[in-house]
Amino acid sequence: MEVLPRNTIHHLRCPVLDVVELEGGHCRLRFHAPPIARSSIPGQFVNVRLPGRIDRPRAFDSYADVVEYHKTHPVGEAPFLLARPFGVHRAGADGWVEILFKVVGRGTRLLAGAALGSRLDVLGSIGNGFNLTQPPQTAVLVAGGTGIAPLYLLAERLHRAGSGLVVLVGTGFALPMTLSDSDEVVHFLDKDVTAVIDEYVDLGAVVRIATIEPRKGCHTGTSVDLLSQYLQALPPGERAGKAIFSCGPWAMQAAVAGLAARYAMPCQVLLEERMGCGLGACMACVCKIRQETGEYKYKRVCVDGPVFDANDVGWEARE
Amino acid sequence: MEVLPRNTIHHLRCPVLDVVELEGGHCRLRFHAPPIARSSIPGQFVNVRLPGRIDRPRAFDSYADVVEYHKTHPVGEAPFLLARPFGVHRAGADGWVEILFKVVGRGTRLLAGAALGSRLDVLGSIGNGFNLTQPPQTAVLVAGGTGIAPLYLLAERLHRAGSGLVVLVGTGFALPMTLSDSDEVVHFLDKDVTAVIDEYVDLGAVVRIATIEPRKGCHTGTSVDLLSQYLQALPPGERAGKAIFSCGPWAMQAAVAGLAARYAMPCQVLLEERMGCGLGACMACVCKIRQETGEYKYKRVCVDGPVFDANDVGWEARE
Amino acid sequence: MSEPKLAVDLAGLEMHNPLIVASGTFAYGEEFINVGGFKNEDIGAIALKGTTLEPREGNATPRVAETASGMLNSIGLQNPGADAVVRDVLPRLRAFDTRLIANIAGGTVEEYREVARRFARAPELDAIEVNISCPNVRRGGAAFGADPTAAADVVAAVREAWGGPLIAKLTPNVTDIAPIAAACIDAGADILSLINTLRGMVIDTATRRPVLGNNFGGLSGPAVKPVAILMVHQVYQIAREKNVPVIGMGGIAGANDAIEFIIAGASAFSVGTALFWNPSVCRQIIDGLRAYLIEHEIDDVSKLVGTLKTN
Amino acid sequence: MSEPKLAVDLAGLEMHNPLIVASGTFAYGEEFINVGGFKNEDIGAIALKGTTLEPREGNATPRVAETASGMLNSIGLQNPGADAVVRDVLPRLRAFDTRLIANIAGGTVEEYREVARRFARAPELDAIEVNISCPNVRRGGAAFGADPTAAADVVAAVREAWGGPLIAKLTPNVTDIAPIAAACIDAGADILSLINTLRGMVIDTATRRPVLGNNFGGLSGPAVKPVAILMVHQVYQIAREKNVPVIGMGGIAGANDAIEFIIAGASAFSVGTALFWNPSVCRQIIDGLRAYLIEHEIDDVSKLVGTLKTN
Ligand SMILES: Cc1cc2nc3c(=O)[nH]c(=O)nc-3n(C[C@H](O)[C@H](O)[C@H](O)COP(=O)(O)OP(=O)(O)OC[C@H]3O[C@@H](n4cnc5c(N)ncnc54)[C@H](O)[C@@H]3O)c2cc1C
Ligand SMILES: Cc1cc2nc3c(=O)[nH]c(=O)nc-3n(C[C@H](O)[C@H](O)[C@H](O)COP(=O)(O)OP(=O)(O)OC[C@H]3O[C@@H](n4cnc5c(N)ncnc54)[C@H](O)[C@@H]3O)c2cc1C
Ligand SMILES: Cc1cc2nc3c(=O)[nH]c(=O)nc-3n(C[C@H](O)[C@H](O)[C@H](O)COP(=O)(O)O)c2cc1C
Ligand SMILES: Cc1cc2nc3c(=O)[nH]c(=O)nc-3n(C[C@H](O)[C@H](O)[C@H](O)COP(=O)(O)O)c2cc1C
Ligand code: FES
Ligand code: FES
Repeated sequence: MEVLPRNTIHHLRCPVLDVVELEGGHCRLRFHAPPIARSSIPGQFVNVRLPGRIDRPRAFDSYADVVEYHKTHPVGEAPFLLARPFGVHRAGADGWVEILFKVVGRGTRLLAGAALGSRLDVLGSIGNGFNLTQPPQTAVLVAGGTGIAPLYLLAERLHRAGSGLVVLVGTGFALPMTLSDSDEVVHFLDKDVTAVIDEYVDLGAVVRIATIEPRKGCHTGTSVDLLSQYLQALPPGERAGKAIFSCGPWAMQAAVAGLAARYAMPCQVLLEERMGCGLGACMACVCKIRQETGEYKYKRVCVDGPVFDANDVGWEARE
Repeated sequence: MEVLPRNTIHHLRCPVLDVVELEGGHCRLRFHAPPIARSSIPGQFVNVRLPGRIDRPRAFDSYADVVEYHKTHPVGEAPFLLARPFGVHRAGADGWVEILFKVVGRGTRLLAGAALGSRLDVLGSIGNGFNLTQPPQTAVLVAGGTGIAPLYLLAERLHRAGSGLVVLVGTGFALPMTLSDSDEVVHFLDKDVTAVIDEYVDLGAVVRIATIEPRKGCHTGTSVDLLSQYLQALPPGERAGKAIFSCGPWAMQAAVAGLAARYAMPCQVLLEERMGCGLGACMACVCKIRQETGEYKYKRVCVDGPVFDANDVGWEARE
Repeated sequence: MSEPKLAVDLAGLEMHNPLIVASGTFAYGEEFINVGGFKNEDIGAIALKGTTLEPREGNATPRVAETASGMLNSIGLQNPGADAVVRDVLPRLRAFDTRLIANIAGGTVEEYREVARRFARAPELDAIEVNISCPNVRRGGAAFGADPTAAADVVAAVREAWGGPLIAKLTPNVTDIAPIAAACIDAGADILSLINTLRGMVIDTATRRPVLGNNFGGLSGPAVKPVAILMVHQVYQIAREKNVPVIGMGGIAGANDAIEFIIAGASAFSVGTALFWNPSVCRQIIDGLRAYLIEHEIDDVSKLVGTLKTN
Repeated sequence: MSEPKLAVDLAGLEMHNPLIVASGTFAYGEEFINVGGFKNEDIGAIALKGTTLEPREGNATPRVAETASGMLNSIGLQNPGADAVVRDVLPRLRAFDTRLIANIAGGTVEEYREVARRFARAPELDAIEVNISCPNVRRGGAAFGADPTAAADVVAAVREAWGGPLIAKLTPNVTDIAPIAAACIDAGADILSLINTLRGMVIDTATRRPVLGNNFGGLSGPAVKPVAILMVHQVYQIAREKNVPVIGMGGIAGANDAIEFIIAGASAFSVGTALFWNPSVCRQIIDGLRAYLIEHEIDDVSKLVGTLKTN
């Protein structure tokens, strides 16, 4: 897989334009960051921190400013928060960037509560995005949970590049997007499985959803089930020109990678790992990746990824 | 000095009713705390914390609530802030309490930025207030800087009890109260010294102000100068029935205590010391106080004070 | 699930729940009764303020300084002396429906023994905690707890004077806490508690002086929790072999923190600094602990102790 | 006042300002050049990632965990080995207008010596920092830096191989840091740096497993600053007698923190964890330091070093 040249990582203070609470503890947050909006490619991520309302280092305009600041501000006591990584969900020509996330801990909870107009500390865009040098005829997008978020930017760009889209989504109980029912039945699934996501349908995608708990219109099971049925139903001759793009939890992606290998389909996966710096400097976010020599070595998810070829990932190295 | 019985210390979450920025980096903050408003006596203080907007332990209504909370909230990571002590400045019959403070560090800065309606964590009222069992005919209130704040509640109560008031204030450069000019010249001062504080004048007080930098209507110097001139001008026969009440920085109060002793005037001082618990439990806030035996011993400012008889304080123990 | 059992028995120290208020953060226990929201029932035991043979004045002020997620203190063991505590304080504490643990300190082995002897006369007392972080005045001021032999000497001396549950409170300011824990057990400690504070300093850059009157002090609060959790885990490896329960502390500010300590190996836990910024924290911790046990279907808190599965 | 002098000379290590980026938080220095807001000129030196003789894989993930005002890391010295660094990395770093400090690690005294020997061949190098916090594989894994003799052995071995400025980086996980500092100086260290991370652990109460793949890790960030300040103050007492400068670090997140370290005795200081949450922090620190010097009418940062007046 060709590695794209690394771009500048912008460090910006970005005003929050909009925060929308969505079903199931999800949240869509839009902020203003023209250089990031301009340069983001699908699969890249931003590293976001919510500075305390008052308690934060800020840019200084003058020495006097610095002096005044340090008099009243014991900087070491600022609320400590490592940046949180989120895939770029959407980006607009007029300079906004959106992330879509689930509230799972302290950082996401703070972000979900960000006041409109308050400023986020954003580093981005980071990492190598999906390799789109040869857009496939049909892209099969497989998402587990919030894995749906970074895949949307990808779907948009692929659609623009003329690729057809198949979108297979697995979710715990709720999706942060608009669900509808479709009358069209797709050939590789039961006829009862009809739920679609409007945003993807608007891009002309074939969409199907799997849920763990039975739910009307959804396949009861996982996104891996959907993919498995899709691939099984796919005549071998039609595999060419199709490629899989996946994002979600490790175990799910390991299974996706297994299916891709079995059917000899190209597959790119967007990985998640706990990060220190998000800049390639601390070696925290590593993952075993196969080298040209065949050896597996720890590579950094933040700047060597987060997208890797599914074939290269040492899936068994982590449970 | 008689020690008043200790009251219950309420621990309340108090909505902020009003925050007003005043001259010279001062701030007046009003919050809703009926039990504290009802029970506060002059010289007592409240211990105030600004909980993080979201990141704070809160009261739970049910187990489910607790479970949910701890899932998403690593409590140990809540922004750490010891409570900040402030004298009760004013309190209203309808349950509000006001503090008046100067922004000097992190805690006061956070408080000054508190959003209306947000809740403060308040413990109060704490400590023994001023001993008012025998209100003097004339009370001489001496304030250094924000020492003016806790003395206002005292002035109100003394006024109600029929005491005459002389208020002598020293300030760095600005006062958080309404300044006016008076035509009346008080006998113990230059005729140019005419600045008064309206709030105290409304209580019938004779008020005069000293500033370090020359300023129109103010005595150039300190509140100790004003007191010294007042006492010097006072015919010895008129000392009876007068008492001094003081609040301000240590060095200023030591000087006030010295003058009180020289002129054999009763004098109560409100002391400040860095606190851990503000509840009498940690022994952080101590100060040398003379015992009945004549020996000086460390006493806790928070619950054994913050008001002490000026004669009992070991002034030289601290510079 | 029915109510999980919260009562614990630590080598004879029976508490109705595993929450102890930490020594030095609760004085002699009387202050918090004035505080609205604080409930006696919420605590299993009170570790009383560190007490020496003679009354002590303590250090110069300021005695506390706030730090990032923590605080430094240098109280310097201000206390009225063992006799006064036994005579005046303990009888008053009978009213408390909770266990009472004396926390004793000294400058020599003999002083520790003697303080323990005085406390041994108090019928109200349930346990003695030996604070071995104190400087040994005979050996240039190094802490007793910094050296296995000195630590054992202190514990053995107290053991002679006191037949009830004996807790050795370990200092974290050591290269390796394991041999010190082992030495304390061998010298007769029934229970180990840790951590005491980490040594630290804060400088006021305006005056270029240390903020604390005593220059340096002990760091406590959430900042130290990762250090404390690891040490509890290490000490538990040694203590469990000898059936010695561990009391964990350092930075507990909520139920989740307490649960971390229990999983790491603590049979009970202490809450100190958090009381200063949240006097209702004990209730919140006990409620949260109960909820956790119910959610994880654990019917007795003791079954959670030391359940850490290392990677 | 005119511009105060920020340039410092630490035993031959001449830097245009006293800010060093801490080892392990800046990789081999190339990553931050992509980051908007980060400026090469803002830093006096880069302490490169800890390097061993052979390439090392490092520890299992997760390798970091956030804590109250700090973080734990257990990177486990992932590095491509000394030869690769000397051959591939250092030449590329010539482009940087800043001093380069190799940070070396090993499991045996011989490994340290050999790593130093390899680095001694690199013309780009300005200093070697010896990370003595590494476990001594021959002695059951206790850190070299935990014992004065072992620490001295490592420093002496490196001293044989490297004639330039030699920094011994001390661990805070010791009972008494003073004798270790003294031993390092006697063994030939020109400069002392401290603190490395404090050992700690965080447990995920949902899974009852340590969050870190390696179970425990090193605590850094604002939480540890009070501990670091005190140790710098203690080490400075010893180092200044022997004219050995000290590099202070641990929790620096702003100018005021750096100034505290300088007052405590640090001639230079390192910034690590703060880079992760604020890549512009170096510029802010240097601006704030300059402003402080001007305000206090100090014309040379060196005059601020060790100006602490204890109470
Ligand atoms: C490249 C990348 C892209 C991502 N894109 C998205 C997205 O578009 N939408 C979304 O909802 N989530 C996304 N995630 C996961 C997201 O970063 C975590 O959910 C988030 O960091 C949790 O933070 P917290 O403070 O709420 O959780 P806590 O569990 O309190 O966080 C504690 C620490 O663990 C880290 N952490 C926790 N979970 C994860 C995780 N899954 N991956 C990496 N670090 C983690 C946090 O960053 C933090 O440092 C992405 C992760 C990566 C690495
Ligand atoms: C009984 C009492 C009554 C007070 N009443 C008032 C009042 O009415 N108005 C007012 O403006 N100020 C008053 N103060 C002082 C006020 O408490 C401090 O200005 C405030 O705590 C500073 O907090 P900070 O975080 O802004 O400052 P920082 O310097 O950042 O605080 C650091 C730590 O030091 C403590 N501290 C700093 N200055 C003082 C001080 N002077 N006294 C005690 N602790 C201090 C803080 O509480 C905190 O724990 C009173 C103090 C006491 C003890
Ligand atoms: C103000 C204060 C006073 C303390 N005094 C004592 C003491 O007298 N004896 C003792 O063994 N520990 C003492 N400690 C240590 C605590 O008991 C406890 O070990 C430590 O603070 C860590 O717990 P925490 O983080 O919950 O506060 C004191 C701690 C504080 C904050
Ligand atoms: C992710 C990470 C990796 C580190 N790696 C090393 C290392 O390789 N060698 C070393 O001597 N110190 C290493 N350290 C310690 C730092 O250099 C520094 O001593 C410590 O983090 C304290 O400073 P801080 O609080 O500013 O981060 C590392 C620290 C972190 C956070
Ligand atoms: S997070 Fe630091 S290298 Fe990736
Ligand atoms: S502040 Fe704790 S005793 Fe006064």
